[in-house]
Amino acid sequence: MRIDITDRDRAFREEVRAFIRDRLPQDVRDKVRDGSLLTRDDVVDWMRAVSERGWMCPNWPEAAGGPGWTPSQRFIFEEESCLACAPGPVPFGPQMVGPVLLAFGTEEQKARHLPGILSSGTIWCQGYSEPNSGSDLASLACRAVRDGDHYIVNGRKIWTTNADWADWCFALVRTDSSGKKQDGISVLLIDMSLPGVTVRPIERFSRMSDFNEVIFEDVRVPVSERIYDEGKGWTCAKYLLGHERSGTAGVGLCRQRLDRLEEIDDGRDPEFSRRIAETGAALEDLRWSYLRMVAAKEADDEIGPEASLLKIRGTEIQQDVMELLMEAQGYFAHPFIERALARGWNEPPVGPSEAAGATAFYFDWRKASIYGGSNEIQRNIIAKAVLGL
Amino acid sequence: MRIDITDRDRAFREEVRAFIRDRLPQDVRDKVRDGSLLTRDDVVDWMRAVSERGWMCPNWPEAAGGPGWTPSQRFIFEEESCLACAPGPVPFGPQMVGPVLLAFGTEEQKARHLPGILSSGTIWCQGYSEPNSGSDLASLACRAVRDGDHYIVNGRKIWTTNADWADWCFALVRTDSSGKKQDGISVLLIDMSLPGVTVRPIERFSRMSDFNEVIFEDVRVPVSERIYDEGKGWTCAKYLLGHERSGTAGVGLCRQRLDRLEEIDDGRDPEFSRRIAETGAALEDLRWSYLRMVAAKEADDEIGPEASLLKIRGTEIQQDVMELLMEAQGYFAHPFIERALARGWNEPPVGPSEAAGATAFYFDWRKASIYGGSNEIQRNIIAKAVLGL
Amino acid sequence: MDFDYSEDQQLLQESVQRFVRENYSFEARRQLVATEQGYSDAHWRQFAELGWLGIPFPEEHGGLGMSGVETMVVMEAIGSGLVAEPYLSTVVMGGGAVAAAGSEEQKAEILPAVAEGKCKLAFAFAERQARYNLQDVEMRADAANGGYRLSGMKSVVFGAPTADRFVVSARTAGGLRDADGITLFLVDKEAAGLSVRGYPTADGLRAGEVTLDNTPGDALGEVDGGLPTIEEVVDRAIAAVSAEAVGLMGTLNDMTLEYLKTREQFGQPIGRFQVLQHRMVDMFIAHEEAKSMAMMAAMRIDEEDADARKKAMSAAKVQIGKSARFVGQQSIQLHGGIGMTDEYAAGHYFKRLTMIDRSFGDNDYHLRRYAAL
Amino acid sequence: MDFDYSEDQQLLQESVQRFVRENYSFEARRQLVATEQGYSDAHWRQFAELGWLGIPFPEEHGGLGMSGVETMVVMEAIGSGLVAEPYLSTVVMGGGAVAAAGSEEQKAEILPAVAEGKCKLAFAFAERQARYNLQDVEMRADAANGGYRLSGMKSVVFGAPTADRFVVSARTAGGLRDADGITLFLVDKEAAGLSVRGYPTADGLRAGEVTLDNTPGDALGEVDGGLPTIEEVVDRAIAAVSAEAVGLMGTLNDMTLEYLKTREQFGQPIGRFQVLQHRMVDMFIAHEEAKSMAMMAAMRIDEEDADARKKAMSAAKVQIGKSARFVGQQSIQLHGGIGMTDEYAAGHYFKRLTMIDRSFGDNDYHLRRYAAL
Repeated sequence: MRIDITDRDRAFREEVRAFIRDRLPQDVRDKVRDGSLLTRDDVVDWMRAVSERGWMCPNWPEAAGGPGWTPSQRFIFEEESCLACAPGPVPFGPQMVGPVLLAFGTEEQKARHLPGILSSGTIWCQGYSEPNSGSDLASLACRAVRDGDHYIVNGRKIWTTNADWADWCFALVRTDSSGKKQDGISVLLIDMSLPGVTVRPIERFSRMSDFNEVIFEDVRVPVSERIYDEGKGWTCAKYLLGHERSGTAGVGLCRQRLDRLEEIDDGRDPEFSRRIAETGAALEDLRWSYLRMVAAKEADDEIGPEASLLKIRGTEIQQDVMELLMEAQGYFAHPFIERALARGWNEPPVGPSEAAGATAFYFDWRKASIYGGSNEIQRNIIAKAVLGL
Repeated sequence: MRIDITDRDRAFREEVRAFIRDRLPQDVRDKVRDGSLLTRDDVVDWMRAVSERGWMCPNWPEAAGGPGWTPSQRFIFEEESCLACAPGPVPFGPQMVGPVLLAFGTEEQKARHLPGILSSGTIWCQGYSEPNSGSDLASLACRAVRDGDHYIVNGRKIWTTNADWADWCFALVRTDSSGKKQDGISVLLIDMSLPGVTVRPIERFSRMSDFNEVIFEDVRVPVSERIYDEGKGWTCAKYLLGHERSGTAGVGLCRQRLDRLEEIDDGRDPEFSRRIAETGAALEDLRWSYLRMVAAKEADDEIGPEASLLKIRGTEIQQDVMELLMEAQGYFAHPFIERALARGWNEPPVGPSEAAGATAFYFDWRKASIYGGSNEIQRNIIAKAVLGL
Repeated sequence: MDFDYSEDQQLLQESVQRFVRENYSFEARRQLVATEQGYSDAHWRQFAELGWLGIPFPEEHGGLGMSGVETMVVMEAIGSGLVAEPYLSTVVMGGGAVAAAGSEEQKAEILPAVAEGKCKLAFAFAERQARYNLQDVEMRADAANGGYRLSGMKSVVFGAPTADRFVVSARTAGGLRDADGITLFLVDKEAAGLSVRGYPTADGLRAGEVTLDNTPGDALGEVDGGLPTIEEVVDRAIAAVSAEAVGLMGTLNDMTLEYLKTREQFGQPIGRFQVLQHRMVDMFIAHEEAKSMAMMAAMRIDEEDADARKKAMSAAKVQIGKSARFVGQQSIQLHGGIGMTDEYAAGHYFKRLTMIDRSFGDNDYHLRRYAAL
Repeated sequence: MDFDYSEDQQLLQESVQRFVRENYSFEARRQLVATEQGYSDAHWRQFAELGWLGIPFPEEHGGLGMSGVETMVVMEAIGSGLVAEPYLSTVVMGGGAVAAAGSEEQKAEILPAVAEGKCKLAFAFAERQARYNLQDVEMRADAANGGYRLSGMKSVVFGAPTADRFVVSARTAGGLRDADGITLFLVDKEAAGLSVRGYPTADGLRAGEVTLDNTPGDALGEVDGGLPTIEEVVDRAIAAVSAEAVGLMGTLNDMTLEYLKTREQFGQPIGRFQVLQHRMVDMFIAHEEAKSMAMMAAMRIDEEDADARKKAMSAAKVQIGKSARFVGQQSIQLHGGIGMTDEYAAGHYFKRLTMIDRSFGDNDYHLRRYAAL
């Protein structure tokens, strides 16, 4: 057991910093720092720059197009990206669909879909939740009925992040209703440009909007886009949920926001400084838990129920950080000029520059403990899988 | 709705203060203030003084020997008693057995037992929990088998507070095992001096000891000591649990301890001062909740599930106060000279005078969220009775 | 002690609750706050007709001469329906300042107009650098030609866009953050050099930045001695929003409990899961604790001893804030995805609760004040 | 980064765990701490034979020259069995001070004796008025006849009753709470004017008040420059008790989980109740978080940059303290009445966890230090 910061890691960190410095536009960086809304172009242009460098899919095996990084390098890249206020990628392709394709896809499917993910030419979303299937995901009802070489898909997906930006959707559908609810679920890759696919944004009370409703009406999806066996989709779904939960637990994002908080804090309220420190210590703990449980593992090690722990603590700390940032604004937490968060608004801000988005982000981040399996569901998973309760 | 501090209340408060000043021995007051252990005589002598004044049973109707106080007066008496560091009475007689006798007892039973409670000539304990019946109280197994004019009682009661001091025990026993577990429970009043009654102290890890195990071996209890109908004891038990939970939620005790904390606090650690203030504000809230839910009610109003709320918040705040008092000692939370808590120890203390007991009290007070129906059970009660969940 | 409403208080409560029931469906409220003005003139006229705009003012000035308890009754109902009219800024704060510090002439001129719904007020006390410190006043007022001229800026003035008159705190003597040397002024919205930059607030209400540039103002109350009035007015606001928060939490808890009983997952209502039951119990407890403190605040806001009043209001603000935060956050959590949407009411109640917590001093501020008194 | 134990570290771990398994049943521990001395000389000899008493010392002074990780391995096992021998006071703290600041002569004299089990040490740094402030030193040391004479009192000195030598901090220059002017001294237990008032601590261990009255002492390390060594030693203690706390929490969680699975109420194991399941999950998380910080502390305690080390140890202490408090309190709560009894082990683990939280700076202290660095 030892900390092992090699010269190679140091050099790599410099390389990442230089890359971001050279390639990340200043206006995008400013938006991320101030919490303004990003456009699809802001995000996708940056993803393409990362792809060009060959760094889009750090968790993939080198043979599949991954960069062949050590665990430390993967962590360094993520940390530096956050600290430099780079946009987070749309994660569904590189972090979710890719690994599932690598594990369960046919050679044809891999050949068809992996290149687009690696190049960021294709943006993905994930069709999981439905109006009546939230925590109880396996009760999903979206139907896919076989018709020759196609499935005819009908149903509604909800809370679909980035569906309005996406080219393809990784969807769980029901191909059989006769048995146990987990059986009879299949995975389909659905081209979002097919006839019958409708995307409707769902406004959040935070007035930020990347949730969508996706409606499938008689959408004809080729059978060749089914991953793994018919009725075995739950296996893929569980595999993917593990990958989704692991993420980076938001360590870099929180560190960047806490750095900003420390800048803002004038020390006039010692209790506020103490709470920043308290959150900093908790984040340090999360960082080491992440290093211990994820980063120190090899790329193909399975992440177990520890992922649930990181999801719980990660989202709790993220929410604490967002709350501190809002509280730091004092009365300037009140003004909310929706247009001020969008591109092209150039009136002088009301209050400090970070105040414009702080409250909306606080509100919005309440989603973090709900989505990707609510924190209550994560605790159920640990109770069962780790503690045997 | 109005605050209504009448001259009569002011005069009453003075009267209570004068009474305590005149009658409470200084050494007993010091022990309570420093958290030293009290002897049976310390407590019972004080109870007798209060009884002589006619104030032992403030919640009883005047006709039954209560002092005929208004709700404000009851509250004032309790508050002043705590603030003056008077010992709390052994509550089982005046607060529990008395009300149950008044509600369910025969005239003979009242005539036999109420005078001893009013005069504090008889001290009571409560035989409820058993080794296998904690939260699930109704599963109790202690058997009472009818034999002519007697029941023959066999079984074990556990966590029986003050059993070592008590003359009588108010016990739940099983008279029938054939039906639903709540049916078949009866209430017996058991003379602790009867043959076959054994009391064994249970040491707590805090090294304070007023828990006991009570063992009944072929104890012959006259049938005339059964309260209410055979098999209807659960009705009395539920009635009594309500009364037990209401108490005073420890408002006066916490106020007295917080006053001490404010004296100790030198302000060098602003965060510590802040936590004292935070607990003070929470206590103020509890005090008003108590006034609103209990003290403002007439003596014979039934206290509903609000009692669970007061029990939950009361014990949480008590535990916070005990923890602050321990933390205030810094390194002097460590020394633990068990003899220093008992009468007759006269070596110089290690550290500040209140340090000797602060840690033991912190440890000991963890019981508060367990006994009298754990706080988890109280939440179940509110969920069911108030929220209909 | 008496925690029951008098007959008059009950009638008032029924009347305000009826108004909310009949006018403040969530959909109606959404449409209202989406308008430019953000509230309804018709509602305001109705408030005037029902006498609510004169509740705390003396009868000789067109008011009802009622106590903090009646204000609590109104504010709780306002909270329960997320009412958007500027009652707090006009009646409680602006009107409270005039009633507390105004000369007989000023009271006679302004309070009846407020009570009749003809004049709206805003209390402009906060400044950008001040955070929650009421003594941190940079707005200057200079004596000129027997009057005063004010210059400076006030931030996040609730109700500013539609206020007819402003009560403005300014420094007439002393240094930054001195307790002495602050004076309150009445400033007309049409006064020279006054400009308002209005905006919506995160909870859908309206506020604004108020800039004064050599603007004439009439002193309200003692020159150099305005701080005690500011403190009193802010304390009145605390008592009022405490009651409002109780109303908000009441609706939010009802909504959440209903959701727990009807939303099914894993083949049963989610309210069958013990973890969610206990969470709901803690939300119930938080609401009950808030009620106790709102009642305490209502009964003690008219207290003469300013230190006792301040300590009581600080305790109330701290406890209300804790309850509001917990109930707000957990109501969203228990609703899951639907709770995050704009078309569902819960998020809007959560937003107003959050903004109350961000007003008139936060938890840290009031714990310090509580500890110091 | 590498979070796996080396082969040697694994062997060490197995050896300490075996010792605990074979010698530290809860009943054996109860009897041991009830004796006058409170621990076993035989165990101490065994520690010496197995090399554990020399783990952090240089090989040339009879030690094993190992890092913070090996100390972690030993301390975690010590925690898991509530081991009562004064390893922390002698090896980590007293030995740590000599190794950090001693002259070659002092090291050669003392460290081999410690490693062989022939000499026990105690680190006397805390004073009554000081709370957790390491600079608040009133103990005086005056130069006299080419040496020093110490007078004053040290409070709550862990391991004092059976220490052979004391490392004592005293003021040789500067005013109360000055960083400069503090010097460490070696003082023999037989030295004139030294007296120890020993007592048990709340966790069943032993400590004492140490009074010096014109007592001769040898300077250890730089005169007037002792503070950095004190800070280093206290940081080493923090890393050590962090590992100990992880061991304590591990046993406590195992015990509680087992209880949840076996205790039946309402016709089923209480571990079937979701509220208790989630509580246990949070205890599991608290333990895992503590593990992460204990490992971090072990890997960073030997860091050369003192500020970075201090900041890291403060973060560890804060997080370990939070975890310890939660796991300790909740393990008692979940056990119910049985958890309150003296004959059940849980309370004793809770007590030790609580006392760790009360040592070497509490949460407030370390958050301030963390924020300031």
